Amino acid sequence: ALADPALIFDLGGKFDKSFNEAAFNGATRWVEETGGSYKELEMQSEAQREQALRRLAETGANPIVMTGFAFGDVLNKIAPDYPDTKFAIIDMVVDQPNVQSVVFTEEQGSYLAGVMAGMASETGVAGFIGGMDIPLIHKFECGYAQGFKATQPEGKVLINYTGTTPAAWNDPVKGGELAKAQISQGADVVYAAAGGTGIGVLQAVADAGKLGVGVDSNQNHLHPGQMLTSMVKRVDNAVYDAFVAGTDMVPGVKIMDLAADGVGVAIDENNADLVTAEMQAAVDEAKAKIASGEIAVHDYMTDNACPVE
Amino acid sequence: MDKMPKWADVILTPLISLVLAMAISALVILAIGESPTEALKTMVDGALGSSYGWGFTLYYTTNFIFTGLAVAVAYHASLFNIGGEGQAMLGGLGVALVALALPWPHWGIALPAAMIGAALFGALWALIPAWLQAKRGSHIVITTIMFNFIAAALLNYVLVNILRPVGSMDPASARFPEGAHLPSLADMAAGLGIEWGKNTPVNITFFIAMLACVLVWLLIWRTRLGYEIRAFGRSEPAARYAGINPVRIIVITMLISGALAGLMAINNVMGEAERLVLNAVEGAGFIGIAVALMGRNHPFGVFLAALLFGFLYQGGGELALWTSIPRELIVVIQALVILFTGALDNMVRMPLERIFLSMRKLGNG
Amino acid sequence: MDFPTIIQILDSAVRLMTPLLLACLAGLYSERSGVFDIGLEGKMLMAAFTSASIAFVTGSPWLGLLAGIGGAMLLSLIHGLASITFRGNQLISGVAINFLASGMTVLLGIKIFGLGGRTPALTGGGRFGEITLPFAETLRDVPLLGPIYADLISGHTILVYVAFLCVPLTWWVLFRTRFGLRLRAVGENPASVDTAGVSVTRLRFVAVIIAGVLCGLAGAYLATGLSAGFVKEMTAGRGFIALAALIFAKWRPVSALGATFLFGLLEAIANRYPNLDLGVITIPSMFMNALPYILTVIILAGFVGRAIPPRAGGEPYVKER
Amino acid sequence: MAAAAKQGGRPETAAPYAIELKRISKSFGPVQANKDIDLRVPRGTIHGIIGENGAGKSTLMSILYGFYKPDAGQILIDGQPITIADSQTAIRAGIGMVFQHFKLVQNFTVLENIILGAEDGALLRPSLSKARDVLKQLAQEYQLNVDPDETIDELSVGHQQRVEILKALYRQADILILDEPTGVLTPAEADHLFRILEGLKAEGKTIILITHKLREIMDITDNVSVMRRGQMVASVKTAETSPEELAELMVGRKVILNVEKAPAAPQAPVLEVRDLKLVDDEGVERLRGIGFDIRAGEILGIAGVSGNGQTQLLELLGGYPEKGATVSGSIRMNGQELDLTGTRSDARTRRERGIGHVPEDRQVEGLIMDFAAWENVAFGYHDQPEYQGGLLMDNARIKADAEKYFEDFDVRPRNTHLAARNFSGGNQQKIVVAREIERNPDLLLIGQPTRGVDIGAIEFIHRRIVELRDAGKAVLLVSVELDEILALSDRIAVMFDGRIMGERLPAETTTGELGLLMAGVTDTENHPASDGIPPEQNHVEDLPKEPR
Ligand SMILES: Nc1ncnc2c1ncn2[C@@H]1O[C@H](COP(=O)(O)OP(=O)(O)OP(=O)(O)O)[C@@H](O)[C@H]1O
Ligand SMILES: Nc1ncnc2c1ncn2[C@@H]1O[C@H](COP(=O)(O)OP(=O)(O)OP(=O)(O)O)[C@@H](O)[C@H]1O
Ligand SMILES: [Mg+2]
Ligand SMILES: [Mg+2]
Repeated sequence: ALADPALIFDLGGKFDKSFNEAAFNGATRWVEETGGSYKELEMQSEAQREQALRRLAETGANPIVMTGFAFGDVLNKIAPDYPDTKFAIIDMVVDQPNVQSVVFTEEQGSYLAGVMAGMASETGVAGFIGGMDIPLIHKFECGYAQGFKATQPEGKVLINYTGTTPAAWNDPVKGGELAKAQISQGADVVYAAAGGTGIGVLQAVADAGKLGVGVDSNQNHLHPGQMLTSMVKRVDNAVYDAFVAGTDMVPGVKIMDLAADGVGVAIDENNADLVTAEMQAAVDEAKAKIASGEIAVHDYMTDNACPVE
Repeated sequence: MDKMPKWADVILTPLISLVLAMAISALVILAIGESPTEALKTMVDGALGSSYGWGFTLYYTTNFIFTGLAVAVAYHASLFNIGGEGQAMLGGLGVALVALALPWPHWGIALPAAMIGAALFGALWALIPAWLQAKRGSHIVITTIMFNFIAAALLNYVLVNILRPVGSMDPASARFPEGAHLPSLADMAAGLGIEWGKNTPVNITFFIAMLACVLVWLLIWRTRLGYEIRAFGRSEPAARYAGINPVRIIVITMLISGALAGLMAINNVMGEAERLVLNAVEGAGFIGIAVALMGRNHPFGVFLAALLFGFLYQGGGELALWTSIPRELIVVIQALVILFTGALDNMVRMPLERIFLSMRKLGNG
Repeated sequence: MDFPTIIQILDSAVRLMTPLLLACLAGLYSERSGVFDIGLEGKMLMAAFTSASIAFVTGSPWLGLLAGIGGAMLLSLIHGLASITFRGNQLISGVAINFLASGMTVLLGIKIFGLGGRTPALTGGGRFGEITLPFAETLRDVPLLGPIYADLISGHTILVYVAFLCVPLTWWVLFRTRFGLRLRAVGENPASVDTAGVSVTRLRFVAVIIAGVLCGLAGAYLATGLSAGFVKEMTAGRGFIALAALIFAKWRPVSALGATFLFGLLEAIANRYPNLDLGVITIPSMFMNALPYILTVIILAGFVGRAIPPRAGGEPYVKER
Repeated sequence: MAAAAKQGGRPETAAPYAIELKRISKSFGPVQANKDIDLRVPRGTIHGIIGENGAGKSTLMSILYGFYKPDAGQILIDGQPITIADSQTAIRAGIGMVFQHFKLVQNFTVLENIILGAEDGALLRPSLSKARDVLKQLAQEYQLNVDPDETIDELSVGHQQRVEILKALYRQADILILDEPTGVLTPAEADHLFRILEGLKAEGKTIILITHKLREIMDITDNVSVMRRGQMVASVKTAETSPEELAELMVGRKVILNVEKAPAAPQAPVLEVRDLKLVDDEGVERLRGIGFDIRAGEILGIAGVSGNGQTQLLELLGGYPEKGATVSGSIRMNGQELDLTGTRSDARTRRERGIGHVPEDRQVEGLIMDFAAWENVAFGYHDQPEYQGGLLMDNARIKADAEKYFEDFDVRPRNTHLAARNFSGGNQQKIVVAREIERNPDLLLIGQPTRGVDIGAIEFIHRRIVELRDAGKAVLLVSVELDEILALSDRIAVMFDGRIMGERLPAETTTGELGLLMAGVTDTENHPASDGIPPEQNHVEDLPKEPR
């Protein structure tokens, strides 16, 4: 019999309205299309990561997909113990023969969002609100800033991080307050990469009649007409692909970039009116240039620094 | 001249309370449309049913023993140390710095060094609130709350900007060198040729924790310092009459308390993760408050309470992992256990006392 | 820092302090009566959940508010039962209530809405709107006072004004009414109240219930005023900050206003200046985030003396051992 | 039992009793505090209740006042059966009670304390202003003067008691219960109180007075009831009994009421105090230049109305002046200067220098109420070498000492493992005194040694103090009980407003003279108010003259 695949969500939980949820959507799509069944787990503590991986591997789940860099260390440790099991990890590179490392070029997607923000912004001020001040989020921030500056060289990007405790990902109140603070400083497009906090951000932005940019999943539906776009990170595709490939999943690093439609900006009925033709054109142009390498979006991770701002 | 025998007070009462808590929990589980018996079975099997389960239960227990003892020690000086969380975080930092400082040849050398690091950092993080309380009368509850937030910020900064290996996405320190890896109980058992708790995080720190219980017990009830701590905690004027220096007691007590909280890092950082991660403490500091209060601030009580919470943690984890029951259920169960055994205990004790009294009266004639 | 900026920061401070103020006053009633309450966080959280849920279901923030009060009060009654009726340990009871709330809210949320503990976003009428006070627009152009009135004082949700009214009200109740006198007395020396022929139990229960009501307001404000729905753990430690503010304010209503305002202000400033550039170094965001807490400690140590809690605080009233 | 049958104090009038208790029983868990108690108090009389510590007096009265609920028995007020469920009922029945440990709110004003629970209307203002007027009248009527706007913690115990009485009167009590009212009063205050009680009696009010002082019983009560071990063993007409008989009824054995002691044989000075000054953190001068000597083998009694610096003096000598106080002057112990500040000025060091200290307040300072008695036996001496066994404390040794102390001082119940709070005050006091005396200190500081303690214990404690003196030790006795001062002291110094107004020899002085000094009236004759130099210094040769 063909082994069931498995999906492990990180501490955020599968309904984080963000990338765990995206992963969940991917799995769901696979279920709908193939009618197959899969096993899913939510972490509740650091110590459980290894436990969960081993238990799944031992119960024969294959492949095993996990969301989040936090699994990297453990996976690196236990993968060799289960050579016949395939693993896929998202947002982290783990160099093991039976592991597929899926990394996204968030900077590229964010760059596009930045370009759109640049064109939508009348004040020339854009806002970015991250959850915790960690490298991954800087990747988003830096790409966004580059895209924005590319269209509005004189423009300004305001940057806030919500907090330093896990609560930072679940504090819509503070998120809203940060958004209001940025708006009061002139920001008219605000990009939230902050999990549950983002909900508060986008809400405040919509209330103020400004534009919001969602993250990870397509969040345009949250406030139709008030969401400029969402920087979608197709974790769902990654999961879906892994599930489809099943045991034949190819190990190694899998880069989900613009070209691979791994990242991008969501344009749907909820924001169609906001996306002008030239905006669309600009986005397409940027896409092309990035693909051709004419535009090299800087990746924060390469030097822990951002050229702009 | 007690109203009922000691055993009834320290064993019977908590047991009945526990049963009540479990009964209510069962109702909650029913309410969310799951089967209590199944849930209980999963929990017991998952936490106590196998050496594997025990391996996790005891691992969590170890964490809670340290944070519980930390709160308990301070409590005897009537200092309410809510800062266990932050002190444990700093302890983790201490461990990481020590472990990464040298290519340790053998854990036997790394362990004591790391323990010093953990205790030192934890103690230092408690020192400032202690000092402010003693000298300026700044309420220790506020300052320790604040220091939890500050610790989180500090750790966030250090991990992202200093300890994180270049190019790593994960805000965590590098792996500790081989020589700084603590033997897990599984290894130790294997050494004795026993197959026990393979791949479980519980490690030698568990014994250190139990030793800590004994030492704290000795400290509080058998040493001069403990005597002074308890006396000061009960009445400051009396303490001054007896020539006990309040400032000294407050500071020393908090240093000990902080050190204990810090030592938790030996278990989770050095013993389990073998590197320092952002989310290392995971609220164990706050659980410590419940553990200490439920354990009536007595090391043995703390041990039992920690074991109970270890069980709930692991059992609950299993519940969430392998059933459709949401992980939050376990938080509810924890709450009910704390409530019934810790706060509503008189609801059970009072009737019991009446029963025992009347029984005694009958006995007397 | 120009004038409009100051106004904006103060405006933000007002919003941020409101939940703290309500929770702080809640704690004030409870602790003045001799019942310590570290369960503020939990009560707020529960209120946030119940209010958001009902507001979503009924579409009315007012019904939501009632539900919020109900939710918080339920936990208050548990606290009262444990620490007054059964003379249990008030701290343990508080801890338990915090756990109970953080678990129950998500559990119920999942059961009812299946959104992993969140409630569906409240739209339009489901939330408390911002009230524009009379003449706000016309007066806006008056120099200095205009903006203060129009931007700072006007334009908050009703609960903000309620919260601020609660301060003089609390002061009046505490120091000008029979109830207040007895409340303060029972927190200082319950035996004096008992021997004066007044029921200690009743007084303390009333106090604890009032605390529930105020926590209810705080929670409702978080979920249906500031944001549009409930997110798990959305109180994010505000209950503990309120507790700190309460001690900071030495259990006095007007000082409570000051203390919570200080917290709000510090956070607002930190929000406004996420990474201060001091030329030499730019302070990283982490430390700006921690700034309010650091400053609190400094202020506490530097300017606020010893805070003496109500004498009978934390002690159950036991006549017969 | 038969005791209840012996109904002495029954007057001929058939009028119903103001109070009649029938077979009242009450136990606290295993402790039977009251057992089948009968009591009858005719209207318009003063009824005394005496009994050893823990006999059940306070409990019985607390039941009458609705503070405790009786397990069994019946209460009649003016012949009407009544169930007193709570103090509210008692108050409505016209009962007022002044508890031994006052039930006042420390940080409230007098006025607030008075109206608490008796407010008329939901708003304070009217109640307060009304109370203010009523208070004025009462004050004139009974000379119960207190500043209505002072907060309680500003008041002396004497005044605090007035507030308690005023509380009762404000509630128009016509039955007034006082539990050990004079325990904290000076003779003058006590006499004042008694005049008030006489006045109330004259108005037809009924008064129940609990006391340990037989003199008071004989002086003002009409009838007296004696309790022992939770039972009422006798009720007699005061006129028909004698202190000796009462004492015997109380304790169950003969009691020697007056201390007999050989004349003192003073030797070299042990303690030499010069020009001692203390200013507390509010800047109030508490000690204004105290000077005196105590020689080996003598007891120096310090008389004075409480609140005139005695407490500060004891604390300072004991090594723990209140926080923030500034002190100056000099204290020499056995010829050695003692530090007044710094780490070597603490209580621990004082004990090392051979100073034992029985503090005025046993429950707040002398004992840790939650500690077992045996632990309290080491309190203050817990760091003594003999109690250390290596790193740990030698608890066995401490317990052994505890057993010994309990034996020597006849502490009851004879159970060293009970928490201190479960002993009656008298026995609590015995534990403290035992701890300090058995250490055989060169100097014993002892404040209010017998406050609230029953005569059995008083006799005992007094004897031990004298024995210590006869063993050639020095004793500094601070007491508001003039009788006690006169009975024990070899020399008497009177303190007023932080000064020593003068010194007297017991034989050569009178209560009247002392009373004047205590009131601050300096007499013209050869004893000038002390300026820090002890009067007798000029006729003590071996005194090293200090450079001035
Ligand atoms: N609240 C209480 N709880 C438990 N036991 C009590 C309580 N109050 C009194 N007792 C016990 O009841 C007995 C009688 O106490 P009570 O206070 O009536 O004695 P008393 O005659 O007032 O003594 P004293 O002369 O010291 O005031 C004592 O053994 C005491 O230990
Ligand atoms: N809550 C209590 N629990 C246990 N024992 C108590 C309690 N309250 C009083 N007692 C005991 O009751 C006895 C008398 O009570 P009370 O408060 O009258 O003591 P006391 O009057 O101070 O003794 P004394 O009159 O000798 O000073 C004492 O032994 C006291 O310790
Ligand atoms: Mg008494
Ligand atoms: Mg007494």
